Amino acid sequence: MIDKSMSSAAAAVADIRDGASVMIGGFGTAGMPDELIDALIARGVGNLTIINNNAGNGETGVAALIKAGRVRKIICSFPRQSDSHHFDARYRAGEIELELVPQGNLAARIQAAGAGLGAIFTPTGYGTLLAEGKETREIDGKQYVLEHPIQADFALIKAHRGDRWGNLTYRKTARNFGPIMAMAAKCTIAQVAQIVPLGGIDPEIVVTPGIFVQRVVEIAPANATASA
Amino acid sequence: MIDKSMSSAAAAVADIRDGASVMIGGFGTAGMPDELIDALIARGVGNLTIINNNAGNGETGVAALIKAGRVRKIICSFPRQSDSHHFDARYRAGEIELELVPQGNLAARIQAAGAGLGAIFTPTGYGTLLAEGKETREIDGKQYVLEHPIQADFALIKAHRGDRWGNLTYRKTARNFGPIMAMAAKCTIAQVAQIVPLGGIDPEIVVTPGIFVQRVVEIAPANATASA
Amino acid sequence: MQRLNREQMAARVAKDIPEGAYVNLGIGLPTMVANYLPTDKDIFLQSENGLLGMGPAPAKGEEDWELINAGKQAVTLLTGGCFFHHADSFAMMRGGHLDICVLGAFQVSVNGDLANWHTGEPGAIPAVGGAMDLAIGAKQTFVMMELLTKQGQSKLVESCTYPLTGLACVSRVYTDLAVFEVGAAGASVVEMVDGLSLDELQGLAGVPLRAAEGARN
Amino acid sequence: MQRLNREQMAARVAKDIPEGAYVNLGIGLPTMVANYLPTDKDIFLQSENGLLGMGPAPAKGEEDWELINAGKQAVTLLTGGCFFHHADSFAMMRGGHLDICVLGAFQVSVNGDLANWHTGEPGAIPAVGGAMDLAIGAKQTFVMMELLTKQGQSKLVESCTYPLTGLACVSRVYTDLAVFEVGAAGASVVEMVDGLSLDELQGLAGVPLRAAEGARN
Repeated sequence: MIDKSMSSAAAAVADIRDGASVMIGGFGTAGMPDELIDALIARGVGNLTIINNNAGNGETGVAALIKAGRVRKIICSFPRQSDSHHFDARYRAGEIELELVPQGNLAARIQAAGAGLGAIFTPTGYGTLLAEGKETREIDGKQYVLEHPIQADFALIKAHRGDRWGNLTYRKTARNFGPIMAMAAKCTIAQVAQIVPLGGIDPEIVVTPGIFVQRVVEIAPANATASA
Repeated sequence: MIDKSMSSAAAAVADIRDGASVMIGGFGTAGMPDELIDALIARGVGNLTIINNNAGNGETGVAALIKAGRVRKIICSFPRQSDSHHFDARYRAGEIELELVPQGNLAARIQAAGAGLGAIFTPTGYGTLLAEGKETREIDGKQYVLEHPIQADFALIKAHRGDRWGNLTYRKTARNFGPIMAMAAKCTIAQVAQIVPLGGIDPEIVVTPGIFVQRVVEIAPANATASA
Repeated sequence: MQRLNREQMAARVAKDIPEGAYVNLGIGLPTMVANYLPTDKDIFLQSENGLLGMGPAPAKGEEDWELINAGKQAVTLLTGGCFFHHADSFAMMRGGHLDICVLGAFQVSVNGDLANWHTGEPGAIPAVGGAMDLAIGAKQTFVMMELLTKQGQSKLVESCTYPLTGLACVSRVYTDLAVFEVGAAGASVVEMVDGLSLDELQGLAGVPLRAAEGARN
Repeated sequence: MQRLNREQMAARVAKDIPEGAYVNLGIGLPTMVANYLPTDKDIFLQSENGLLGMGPAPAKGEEDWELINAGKQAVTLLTGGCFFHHADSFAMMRGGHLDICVLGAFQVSVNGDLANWHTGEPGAIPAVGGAMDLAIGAKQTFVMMELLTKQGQSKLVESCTYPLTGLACVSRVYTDLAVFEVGAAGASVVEMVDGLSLDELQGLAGVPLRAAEGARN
């Protein structure tokens, strides 16, 4: 019997090592897998490359990871926010490397990794600073920039319901990067509000098929960090 | 009030013109929009470029369209089947052009069109006849072939439920190419077993958001051609 | 002359959004446009974090922080709306499915180049979000901004000095003084606030302006 | 010596599929492997037309023609299975998520090139389906075929003469006479049917063969 459910967040992240690349779901705090990140912080490993849309908000999640000094590099689209002070400080101190990627390129590059493409010609960023030094090509009269896939050793994502085969559904806009990160990482770890018995999710409404998920850990919302 | 529902299949396809490119959903007969195709045949236009996984099965759907002599070119992955005699005859007579595309490249090129990519480096087909004359590139030690998006003037697809904004769900393996074709055509026409009131589809389980669908026509399964 | 205030600017943009349009309103000023869309028409607001059919803010105390917009504000979902992941969301823009996006700007050039993501100042931390995707992806990109900076410099320019967001992507510019069309043919004036002449506007804007066909004052 | 029949070949392949594996069985002969997978273990069968967790054929009369496999046969869905669209389905292969695919072949070369989609004969109508994607996408590609053609020619070859499906993609070849490993180091024999010697096999196969480490007869 295959059972991908883990007993705890700590057990789920126990093999994430120093220097790993880690995709983290979430757009702002919606979909941010706070408890998995807390477990990662508790593990004490550092030198991480983080892929997330933002560079942390407030004091939880990616912000807490940055505050703890565990992040060597972040790949994101929107680091500068009113509550991104932990990133700001580390960045200004030269302690964290930033690869700024337009949000659509970020999504497309993650999706390309999951789908096994070698590279994609994307319309976004042509003629801008963010395409400097990159190969460009005119195709059917339109200009494109060549971008490469972003893959990762791990993905930490927050879903809504999961089962022991790793099938997942999401809740509202907490879905965001979860489905595509699950496809792009070698090992995807999902925290879910509820693990249901096999068959508890209608096969028509599975958003992430279990093949893309290696571990599932139940973090009941009652225990979850308030995500305001 | 926006209402994308159409009164009939005939009304839904009334502006498909001679020489149009038309994506048609379905894998074999599952997901084949038979009634929309019948309406297209009844319209009498020809010289069509058809994009479908197959080149028709038996006497219905794409096979009927080919039999009627309306197809100038077909882009597909698997034309030769035990029941593809209408295609076989036209092809051997030199009356239909075939662009043979590996199924994964077909899906990826359709998805690329819907997503606005200019081209993709795909791993499939490298070193084979189907990549002859195409640009190749080694990326991270692996070989890729450059493939371009496939878009179309129209997509005819079969979904399960739809609403007046064009939101769609599918049924079992009839889903296949529907969601990606809907994204890749200028005008997507979906036949659905049932049109439900707005809100009748849970927002979490919409597979194709209405933005990708221009017309919806209800074809109750009782009236549908048997799809064996 | 009477400059439009921000609410009036938002109402003016809203007037140009037809029923049935799929629209993304950028964070900041453009978000206000939602308040002026007719409630008796189906206009589909998209938010790049994965929802279509975005409704107004929830009542105080009823916020669901897993139902937010791109500005991370709590929103609601209209009946008939739906959720999807980020790749599908950006396919909506980049694949040309979105009819209109409305963005703020630091500068717009007369040929439609947009600069709105980065001041280029040393020490500034850049953040781009979805601006570049929206700018080049939507069928029409509208900009909404005050015509002049606080220092009185025109933000409608011959050529942007700020780092670009996208090339030749803006079609209309809605300002507190006038509405412009921009593009390959340069800038033309669609309408001006009462009491402003084309000459005066030209003086303020500092770029060559034509009156658009059918322009009104 | 006793050649394996097709059922025995299918059973032999099934033995090498571990619990938890995500597996695609090609149309034709490989489909038979499903009949020999242990029913007390979770093995996930994928069908490229959009299902994971494929179950056995339904009872006669209970076919649902919207629930079919890649060979267009009616199938069932196991509890815990799910549906998805074609791009996600092929992402499973091409993105390297599928552990094993089992394919038939016209020829396999000793370095693992596969030819299984096209005879190359004039007048033949080519059809490729998902073969090229499976061949190069799965972590391991197994081939299942009779070693010799009806004319007695070896289908394990130095270099394929039929049009290729994929380069250096096959890792194991299951035949009626022996199981081979193929790859950069050439072909080696993992096991042979009773009563067959390596010399005899070598003679039939017509390509250089080594005994694999731990090979058994």
